[in-house]
Amino acid sequence: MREEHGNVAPALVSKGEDIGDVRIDVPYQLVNILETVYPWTSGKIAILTRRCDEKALAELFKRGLIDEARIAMIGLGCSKEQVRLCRCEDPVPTKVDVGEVSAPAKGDELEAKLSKMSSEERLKFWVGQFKKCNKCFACTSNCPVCFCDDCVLEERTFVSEPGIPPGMSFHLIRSFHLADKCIECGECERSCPASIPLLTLRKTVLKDVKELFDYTPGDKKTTSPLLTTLDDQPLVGDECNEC
Amino acid sequence: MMAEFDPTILAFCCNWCSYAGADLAGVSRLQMPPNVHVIRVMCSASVKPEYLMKAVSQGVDGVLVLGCHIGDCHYMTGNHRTAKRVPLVKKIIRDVGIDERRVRLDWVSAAEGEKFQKVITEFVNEIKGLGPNPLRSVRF
Amino acid sequence: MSQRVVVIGGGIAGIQASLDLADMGYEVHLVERSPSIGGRMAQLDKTFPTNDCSMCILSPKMIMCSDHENIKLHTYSEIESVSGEFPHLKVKIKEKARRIDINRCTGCGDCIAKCPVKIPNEFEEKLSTRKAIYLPFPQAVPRKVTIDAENCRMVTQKKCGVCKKVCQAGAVDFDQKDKIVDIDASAIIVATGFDLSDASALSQYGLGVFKDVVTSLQLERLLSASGPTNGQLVRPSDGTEVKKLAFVQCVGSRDEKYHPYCSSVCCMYATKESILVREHVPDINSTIFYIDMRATGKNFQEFVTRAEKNYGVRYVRSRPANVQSSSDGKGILLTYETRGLAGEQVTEGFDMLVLCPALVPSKGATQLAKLLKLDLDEDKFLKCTDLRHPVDSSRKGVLLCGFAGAPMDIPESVSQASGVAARVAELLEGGD
Amino acid sequence: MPRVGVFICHCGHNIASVVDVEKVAAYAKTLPNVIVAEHNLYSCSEEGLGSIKKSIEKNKLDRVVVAACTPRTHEPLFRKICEQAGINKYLFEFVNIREHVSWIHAKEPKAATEKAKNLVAMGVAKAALLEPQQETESSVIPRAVVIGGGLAGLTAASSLIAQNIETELIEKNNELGGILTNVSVIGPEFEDSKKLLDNYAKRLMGSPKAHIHLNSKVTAVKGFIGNFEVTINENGTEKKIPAGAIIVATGARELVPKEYGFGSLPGVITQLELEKMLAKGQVPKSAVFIQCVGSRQPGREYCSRICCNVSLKNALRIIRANPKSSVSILHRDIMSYGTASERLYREASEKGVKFMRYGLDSPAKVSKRDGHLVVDVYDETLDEILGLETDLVVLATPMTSQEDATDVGKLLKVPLDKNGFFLEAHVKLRPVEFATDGIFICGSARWPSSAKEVICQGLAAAAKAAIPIRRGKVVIEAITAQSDPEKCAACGNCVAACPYEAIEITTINGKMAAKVNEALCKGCGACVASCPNDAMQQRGFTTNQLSAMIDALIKSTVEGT
Repeated sequence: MREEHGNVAPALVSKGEDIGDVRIDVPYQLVNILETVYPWTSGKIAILTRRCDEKALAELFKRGLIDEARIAMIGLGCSKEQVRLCRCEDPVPTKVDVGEVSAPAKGDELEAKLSKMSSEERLKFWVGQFKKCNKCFACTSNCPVCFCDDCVLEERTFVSEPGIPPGMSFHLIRSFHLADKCIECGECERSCPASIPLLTLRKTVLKDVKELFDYTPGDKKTTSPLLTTLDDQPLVGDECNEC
Repeated sequence: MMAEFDPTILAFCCNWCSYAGADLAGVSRLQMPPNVHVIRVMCSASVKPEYLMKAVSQGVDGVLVLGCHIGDCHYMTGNHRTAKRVPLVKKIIRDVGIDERRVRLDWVSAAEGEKFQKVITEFVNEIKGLGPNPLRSVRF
Repeated sequence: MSQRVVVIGGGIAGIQASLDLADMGYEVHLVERSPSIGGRMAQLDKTFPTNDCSMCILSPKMIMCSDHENIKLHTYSEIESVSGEFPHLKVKIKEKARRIDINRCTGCGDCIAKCPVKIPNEFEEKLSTRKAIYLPFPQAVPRKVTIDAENCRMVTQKKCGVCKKVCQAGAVDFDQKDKIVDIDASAIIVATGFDLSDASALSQYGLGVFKDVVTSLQLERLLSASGPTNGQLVRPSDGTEVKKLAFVQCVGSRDEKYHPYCSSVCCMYATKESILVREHVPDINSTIFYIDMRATGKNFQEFVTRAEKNYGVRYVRSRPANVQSSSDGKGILLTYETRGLAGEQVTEGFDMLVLCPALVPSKGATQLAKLLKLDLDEDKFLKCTDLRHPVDSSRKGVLLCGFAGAPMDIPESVSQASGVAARVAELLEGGD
Repeated sequence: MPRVGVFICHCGHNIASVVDVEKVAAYAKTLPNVIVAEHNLYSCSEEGLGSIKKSIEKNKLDRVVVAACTPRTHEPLFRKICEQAGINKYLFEFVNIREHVSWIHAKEPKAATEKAKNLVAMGVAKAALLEPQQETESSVIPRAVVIGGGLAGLTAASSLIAQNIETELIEKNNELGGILTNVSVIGPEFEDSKKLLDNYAKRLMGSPKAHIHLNSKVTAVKGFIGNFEVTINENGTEKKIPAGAIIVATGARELVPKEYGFGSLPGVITQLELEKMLAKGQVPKSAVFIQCVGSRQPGREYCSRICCNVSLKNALRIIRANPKSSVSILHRDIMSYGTASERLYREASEKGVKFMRYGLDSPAKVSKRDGHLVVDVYDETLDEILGLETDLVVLATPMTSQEDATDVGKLLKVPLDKNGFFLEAHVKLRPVEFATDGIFICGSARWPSSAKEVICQGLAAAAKAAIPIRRGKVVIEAITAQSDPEKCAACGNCVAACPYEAIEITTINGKMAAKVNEALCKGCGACVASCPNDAMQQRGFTTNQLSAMIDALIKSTVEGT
């Protein structure tokens, strides 16, 4: 990272070149690096990785979408303030090269509040939120684990409402798509111009996945339960059989 | 007086077991409520979660996914995938405040005409109990 | 012109042989005595050791048979005569009069609903009734009704005719006559399967005397969701739920007085049924009385262990001596000897007794063997003369597969059925 | 614009007595793209079919919807009529208003009619989006490869040759015959095994279609049904064999026992060692057979099916050779299933073979006392331990899978069961097939089997392998999956979801994307549901077709109210 004109952007440094005054203390959207740097270079790339970036990369490695050999990770510990903003319960990277070691947050207050609501109230809340959506696709384009070029949600196959806001299915389908790979980085929520609490929705679904399959995305060794059979990986609880 | 709520229900049936089970229910003249509309697919594993999300979002009152019993799948392990996808769909719709009972997964074999009748009847009654899909009246 | 093969018997062996031969390009004429193909397997609820639903796996094969461009079904038909020598066999098939125009019948069943005659239902092992105009079972192939001339009032007494009145398709034809079809065949396959021997001949077990004594095939129907009780397992004498069930193995088999051989499949189907009853009545206790527990197939021993450990099935090595009625006439009392030095006679009460009778070559198979001039072995099964060609009968060009040759389970029958197709191809391609 | 014709069947009064077919037809006419909607008394009758055909021609229809009974039985019939009228048969859609409507809502004619209308609307919506499909045909190399030259492989190969099919037989040893080279008499038929093997040799050697590769091992397998390439290493030389079908007949082997002093006490031998002795004419004066050595016990639970019958056969050979010899069989259950084996059991009992049952908890003990082998066994009837003095103790151990079964399985991508035997496609109805098309299994590699069973299975595998070769082509129903490389993000979900390993991620037009091998695809659609970007589609069940059905249902119900 290098600071130029008051902005921080990835810096390309060739071998032997003086790396100069690079900044290694600021996180940068992983998706931008993966989209703007990775495909256009062939060498190894050093990336500042928060814990969530690390997990996002793990999800991409195991799908063969990013070559692990080409990535060097510089572990970046998030600040207390960042942890609070992300309600992050897993903030410390495997190796902290830069930044601080912060204590994890204690869950998401809104998520807790919603889970205690009646379904009518919850529906009212989410409908209210989703009505703000103007289908700008900032959530998908800033997501590090959303890897499709064109999103199916741009089409009318499953989201048939013609205008803005899109119907409920837009958000439900996106929730399902991310269920086994979301690493709670919060980019969707941060980039949402309508301030829909998307990270809360993500966290809620991840809880379900944990409960159903005892699985949390972010580990490159474990396969998503949605990609295995019952024989490969018996389900936790009895939810699997006949609901 | 308001007419009794007449739910609209969609069912995905796999070609080899549950569609055949539905046929057997028909051949055996087993009577059941007329709310369920069957879409035939080759395997319950081909039912995209997107269909369930779409149907529920657009106001369908209940969606059934019916497949072969575990172990009986014509495609060996197709229904294993269904067994994991549908419970997750249920959780996700519950998370946004839609009753998860509006989506149901069950297994009906080609010999289980009775079971088909039972599942349909139970499901229709359950959905009637839940009332109309609240999203019917929501216009985005 | 493609060569023709006549397959006799529309059970799973005959179906598989027909499908393989048809896929090889031969013209197959599948002759089945009853109104529908399917055979014994159609009557089974589930199959061991996977407890796969029997009809679910069989029905697609039946439909494939009727849809196959190279297969001609002759149901409700019998072999009238066979002359000539391989590879120029002349087969006369008698298509018995169904008294139904099968090109018109749609299988709707209106006629069945209106027919006033009720007779015991063979498919349901006489546990329920059917009409004189009937479909043997809902998944029948072809899905065409048949008038049972022996019991039809119009045929026997010229009274009634209600089926004709209600049939909108105009398919009923009381005057239809038997039809003889001549086929020039290159080869014949006999796949006539098995029947249950008459277990009432062993009077000590009380079949036909005590209501609560049934055969294993009757139990199979009682367990079937589409069976006479819709899958409810109740005591025939009073309709109460069965809590204690006993199976007796080798009823008339491994017994020199009746049938000296082993029927090969009873140990396993009794084990399967004892597991299945648990799904119907969770706290039921089953006991299997046996001589040797023959669990020789893939996953069979494991299946038996599972029955014992997980389903509480009690295996008792003993051949029960006799059955008596209990004092209140409900259920039965079974007397048997316990093992070991201290062996003693014990009498135990059960709600229901299931007999596993010797399985014998199907009715008419012996007569068919005579007609085809085939040798039988000492157990009355069709004789295979040479281990090198285990599907060859004693007559060249006439082959056999499945239970007609010896007792065997479904996978062995299916293997033989495919094997017989290869053997026919060998012979017709000029092999020895 | 598609031109859809809708044909509603009365099915006599089966449908018409409940569903108001005229109303349904009138409604169908109002649906988008519908040019004509008619109703027939019996659509499937010759008259009905004729009128459909006429209407197709007259109205220049290019899509047909029939609302009648179930597609499971009647779809082929209506598809045929479409073809006869010049429409691709995949442009036909079936709506079931009998089994799914009139028969199950007999007392609610109004609701049933409404439901039939909805279903017709759904069918029409799908039909409008149907596309003509060509069934894929692929050619078949007219050659079979049989792996294993034991009884199963020999039977399969000799049957294929007798059917005039070029066959390559691959045997890892330097002679054919497998386990039978050590067995002189085959039971329960008491057939001379040499005669049997010679007969096969004659058939194979005499045919220019047979190619025997001894000292050969399969090292690689590529391809799919009709187009395999099998690489073998024959005496150190690599050869590539193109083949249309492959038969696995690699057999099984006798378990070498650890129990009962085997290896340390002379005179304690395995069944196969006894076979070799008997083949040489060495007949013991006395013998004790111990059954289930190393099987039907925790750790190796299965019964290996043939050992009891082999012991019965050999006990009888000893006793027939010398009626005064003393032979005992210690067993847990005698597995002489069927007719011929049970006859052996009876004959053995009659001729004085002693049968003693032992329990898993009271196994026999073998020891040497005063220069004699002694077997101590608990007799249940006498409730005491008997000491049987004997020349020979024969341990009947189970057949186990071959050492290289796992390797062969990996090369062919076919599964093994928990005991290391090959796992067939379906234990009941597809005993000699693998789930992978074009690869077949027979003999004791699948499960220990008697000679007669092995021969039948060998023939069966030959029949299955012959079918595609004789037809010369493989036709694949047009319901296979297809991936749109433009949309595909190469995430690999579909690869993981496919039960048939039919999908791979590969480079298409310079882009990584999923590619379906149609020859392997069975059309289940599991990949479709796993694809996040809708790049994967199943022909005949595309997502836009099914979504259109959902939309149609919503339009005619939810939005209609």
